[in-house]
Amino acid sequence: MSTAPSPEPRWPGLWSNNPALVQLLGLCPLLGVSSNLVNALGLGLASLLVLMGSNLLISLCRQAIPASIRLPIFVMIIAALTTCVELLMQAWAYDLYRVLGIFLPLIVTNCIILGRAESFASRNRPIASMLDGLVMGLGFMAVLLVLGGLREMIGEGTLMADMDFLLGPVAREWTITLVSDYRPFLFVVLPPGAFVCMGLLIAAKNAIDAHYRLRQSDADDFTQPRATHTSLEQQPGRVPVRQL
Amino acid sequence: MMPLEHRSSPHSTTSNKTDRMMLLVLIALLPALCVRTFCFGWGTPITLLWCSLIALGSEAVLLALRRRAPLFYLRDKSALVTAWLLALSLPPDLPWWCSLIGTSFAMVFGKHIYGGLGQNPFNPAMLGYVLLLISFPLPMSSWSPADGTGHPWLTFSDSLQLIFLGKPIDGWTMATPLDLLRNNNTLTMPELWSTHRQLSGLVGPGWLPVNLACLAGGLWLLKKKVIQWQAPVGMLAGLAIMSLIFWNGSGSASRGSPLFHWFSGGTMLCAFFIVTDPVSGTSTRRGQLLFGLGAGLLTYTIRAFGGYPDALAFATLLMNMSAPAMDYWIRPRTLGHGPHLKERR
Amino acid sequence: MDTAAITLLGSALLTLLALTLVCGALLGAASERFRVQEDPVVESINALLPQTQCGQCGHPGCKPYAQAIARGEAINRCPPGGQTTINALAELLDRAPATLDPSRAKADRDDVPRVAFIREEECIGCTKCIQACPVDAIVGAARFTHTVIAAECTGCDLCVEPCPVDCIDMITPDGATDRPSWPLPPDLPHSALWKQSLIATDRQGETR
Amino acid sequence: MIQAPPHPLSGGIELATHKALSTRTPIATPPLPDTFVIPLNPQAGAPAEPQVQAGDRVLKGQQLARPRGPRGAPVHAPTSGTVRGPVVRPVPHWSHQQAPCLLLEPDGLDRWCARPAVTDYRRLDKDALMDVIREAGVVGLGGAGFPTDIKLAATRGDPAPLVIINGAECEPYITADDMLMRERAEHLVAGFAVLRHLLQPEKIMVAVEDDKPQALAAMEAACAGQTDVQIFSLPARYPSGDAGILIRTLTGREVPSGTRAAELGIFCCNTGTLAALHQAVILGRPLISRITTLSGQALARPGNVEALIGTPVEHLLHFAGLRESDMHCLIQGGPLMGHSLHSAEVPLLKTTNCLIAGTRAEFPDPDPTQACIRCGLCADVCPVNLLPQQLYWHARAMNHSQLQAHNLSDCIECGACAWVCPSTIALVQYYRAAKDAIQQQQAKSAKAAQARQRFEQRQLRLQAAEEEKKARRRLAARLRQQAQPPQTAPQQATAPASLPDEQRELKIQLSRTRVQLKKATRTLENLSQDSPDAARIRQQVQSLQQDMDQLQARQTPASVQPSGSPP
Repeated sequence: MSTAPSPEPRWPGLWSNNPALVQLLGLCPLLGVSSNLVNALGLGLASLLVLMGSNLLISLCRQAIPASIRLPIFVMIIAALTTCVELLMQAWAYDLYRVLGIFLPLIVTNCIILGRAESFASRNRPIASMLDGLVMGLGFMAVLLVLGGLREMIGEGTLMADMDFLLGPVAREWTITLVSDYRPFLFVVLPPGAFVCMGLLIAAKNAIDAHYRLRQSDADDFTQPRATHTSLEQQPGRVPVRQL
Repeated sequence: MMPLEHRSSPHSTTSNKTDRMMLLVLIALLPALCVRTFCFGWGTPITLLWCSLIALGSEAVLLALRRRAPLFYLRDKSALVTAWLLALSLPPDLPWWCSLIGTSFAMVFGKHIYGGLGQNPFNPAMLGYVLLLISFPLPMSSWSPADGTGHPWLTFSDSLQLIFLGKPIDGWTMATPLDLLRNNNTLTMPELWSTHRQLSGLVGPGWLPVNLACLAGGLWLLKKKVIQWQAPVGMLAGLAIMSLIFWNGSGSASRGSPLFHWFSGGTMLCAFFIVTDPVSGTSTRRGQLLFGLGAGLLTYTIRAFGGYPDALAFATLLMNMSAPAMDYWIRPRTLGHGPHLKERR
Repeated sequence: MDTAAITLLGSALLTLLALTLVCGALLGAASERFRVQEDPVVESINALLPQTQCGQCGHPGCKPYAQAIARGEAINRCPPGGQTTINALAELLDRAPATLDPSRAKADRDDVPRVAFIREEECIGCTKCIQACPVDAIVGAARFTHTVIAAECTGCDLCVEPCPVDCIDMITPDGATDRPSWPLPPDLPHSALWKQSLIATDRQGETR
Repeated sequence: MIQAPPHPLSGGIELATHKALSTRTPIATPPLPDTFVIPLNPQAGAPAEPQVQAGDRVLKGQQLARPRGPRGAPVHAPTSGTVRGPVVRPVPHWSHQQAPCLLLEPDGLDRWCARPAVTDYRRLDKDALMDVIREAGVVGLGGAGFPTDIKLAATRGDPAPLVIINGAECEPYITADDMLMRERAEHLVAGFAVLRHLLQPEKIMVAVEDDKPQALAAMEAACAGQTDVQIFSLPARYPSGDAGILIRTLTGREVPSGTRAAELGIFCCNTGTLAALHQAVILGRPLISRITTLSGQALARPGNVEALIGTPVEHLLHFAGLRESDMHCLIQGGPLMGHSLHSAEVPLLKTTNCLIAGTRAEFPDPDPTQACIRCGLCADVCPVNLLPQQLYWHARAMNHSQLQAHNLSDCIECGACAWVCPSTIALVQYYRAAKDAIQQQQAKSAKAAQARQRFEQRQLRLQAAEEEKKARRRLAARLRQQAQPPQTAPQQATAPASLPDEQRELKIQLSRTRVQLKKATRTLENLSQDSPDAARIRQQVQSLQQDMDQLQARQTPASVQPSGSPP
């Protein structure tokens, strides 16, 4: 973890150090609510908001936080923000609020948010921290959306169903039915399917990386040492190679 | 003339090879296949052929993707064994796409994702079965009635149409005996037996012969030393113990006698062909006894108190999960080790 | 607010205060009593290092390097340990395993164990090598011929440079290569068989 | 008198024995070869020290080499002739090793050296008897070649030891012990008497497998009337002949892991070893020959021979009618535990009980390895109750701690697991590789621990010296302060009274100059030609060169003097 404050935000958050695909953080909400696109979008937005807000706030008062009790303070800040987002959602998207249920308050315990607060926001300037929150949140949301879309398509045969929960009555007509008369594939809708889909996404990411690296180096070195996700922060641009 | 690479002793080996053992398993499944065809119609052989085709095809593709020589590894016939076991567990006239999904899932996620034969922690066939069971409960519980229940016998073309065209035939499904018993809360056993045509004799037409055929095949495998007695005995014992404990005579709360549980559903198939799967089971003989016992206990528990009437697949998968721990904890005492030897010195 | 309420509040506050004091005192005592004198991780790291005490890592001995690693220094600076040691350290410390730092590696070293050998007819008895030896493996006194206790020598070659008359050689001791060891058998023949049937990239040793 | 063993054998396999191949003819004696090859280190360890020089004429039975370590045995001349060597020759070892060997060219006379007169050993002091056995070079002929006198000495302390004579030759093809018992049972029984004298055993147990009825009958007949001898007829099941397993089958006792049978008071030896013991004590003959089975389909006349140690294997095979074009592999020992020889030029060792010249049909190349399906057949046959498949997975991963937790070191490498493996996995090789790796690792960590201790103690010592120095300095400073006015320290003569040898000084100077020159030259080589330093260093080199020439010129006449040689 770099101690020196870096001025630019961490763009690797989108791909090479993606919080969900590489760091494998925040798996509980990720697997729990990604059964369709609208849930994913709702939770992704909520997490994004909390992440940006908490990074900004923590960065603002980073000088004032004593090191020994920083974690309780971070959690307090995150909890406050989460409550705000929850109340907002209750006011503007009540249907979605009910569907997401416990996963909204559980944003407090999402490791991505605490992790970014600890490793980035508490050591960097406010703007940079907010941008970091934005990128990390977008990275997380992207994975949520892909997973949600995938599971909705395979599981239900539709896409963007119930979008009106979040976006209002305008979106009621947006539902795309891919296959009419589709038999729901329950396995994918249920949590085990989420694990399998998530595994496939990680595998796909690693395959793409391996492909590009092979092209780049144009050499035969597959001997690159295996990295664990905890060590990735030290080596930007390095991703675990786990050969299938 | 002289060997130049360093090859260790022994310099000769047995002729009992992996592919031969797989072939014997396939042969032992033949009686069950014949009896099932005779009792439940042409659906079984059609599904079996269809599953075999998919299994071999997907195994070849996966081997190629994993840069393995397909022709060499296909020779071990393990893909066929998986396909046959799955086909003999599925309802006979299951729609083609169900078998397709189940078999390919078994090959991809049951076997090759872990590194192929020998590396899979779960029984691939049971993994495919469970996937289908929780994804498509309706087709998976639509059993064609057995011969002897008074239903019209499905011809070959009927079965083909059912499987590949999804053309429904009036009243062709019937609850299985296990279903009936699971959902029965009001009728006493004699009443239940007299009101349902699926129930006659011990378990009802169809099920007893199929289980007997599996038993025969299993005993033959035992004699050929392809499988060992521990796992089947453990499983049947576990099932018997549980059903004896909870056997309520012929009252309405009864969940069936030990014999009923032994000879209904896929019990014998599971006891002799599935819990004896060496790859996903334990490798010590004592461990296998425990493995079978656990599978039997779980089967009864889920059958009697769970949501699924035939619980063999779930029981097997749960035991598969505990197999590595059993392998770790159950070890024979090596010659020259043990507390009693230390005392003597 | 009546007096009862104030009494209640007061007693609650007092109780809490007392509890806080007791707990604080306990914690303070415990942190004094059970203070760990030496960082235990240093011992674990030191146990993984090869103990040649050669100083090629830039530290005077293995333990100092172990302490440096515990402080965050790179783990790939030990040439005698090689990749095995780096991997073991990476596993212990949960760091990314790296390849050996090339600036530390000596180009002419291979894996054969070596020991120092003093050509005794040329030794002038200057004791420089004795001072350099990190494990006291050289015996001798001023103006007397020195010799190396081969069993104690770690092969660090720290004695070679200080010798004013260049009478120390690093030799391979007798018996070091005496006992051949069995190699693991070749793995499943998938790669070879695949190459016969199709041309493709060969990714070997996947199951290792 | 013949009994069944009281305890069953756990595990094991039943094999096609192929023993009839080599039991049709009596034990033959091959002619002398052109040259004997006598390895100086027949077992692993330091080579034995030759007692003869190249060109020496030796007599049959004369000692050629003495062991250097305690675990060696002396080497004797198999016949009379002329010694050559030592030369490096291929020896029978799995790694195609070459080792120093003495060569012996026989003179054809086969003349014995002076042998100690055959005395009544019962009157001999027991320690002297042990010396006789050691000097005769008797080692275990069954496998490892462990010196028999050490084994005997370890058992002699026991008040009531048990003697087990191992006649269970459980590997296929081998019939050397079988033929020995059939033809020379009385030698063995005479050997019992020696053992009785040395050990006073409670009982002597003889174990022979039930597929050797003639050997059993011969032994029974020879032992008639000896009440302390029990003959057991073992079921023919591999590996019933392993010492540890045999002890368990006969007595029900187990040799604790990591110890030897001697610690239980059991002296277990092979029939061949007993015959050698008998020869050494009663006939005064050192161990220079043994009975070896020559078998395999590539031989026209398979059978047993009494071969002299050091005979080239080639010579024996030709004696047995080798069809060279048919030979696909050559195995020393049995097909389950032996190892293949890469060359037929290697000599016969004391431990070579069998040579198999196999055809391709007999020993086909193994099928390609398939994946382990964890069938557990290997665990069923393992005679020492290991879990071979678990060991296999851990050996693949080289997980040393798990391998040790699964008792890898107790594996007797019998090969039963690899024989039954349906996937043709070379299990034994995995175990051997893992054992070797563990051994190396242990040696390495022992050395590291030693180095660490020495390093730390040195650090402590240096630290203590530093403290002492500081303390002395402080003391001196205080003394200086006290003493007013400060004295000037007397100029102490530090030079020792010893007269520095001029010769020695010169030599040191010369060495220093030489090294400086070498270093300067090296620097010069590394510098590029046009570097500004190059010229300077080149000058330096030249001046050093001159210095050195001068010194050498001064030294040369000095060193001519005979008295001036340095110590």
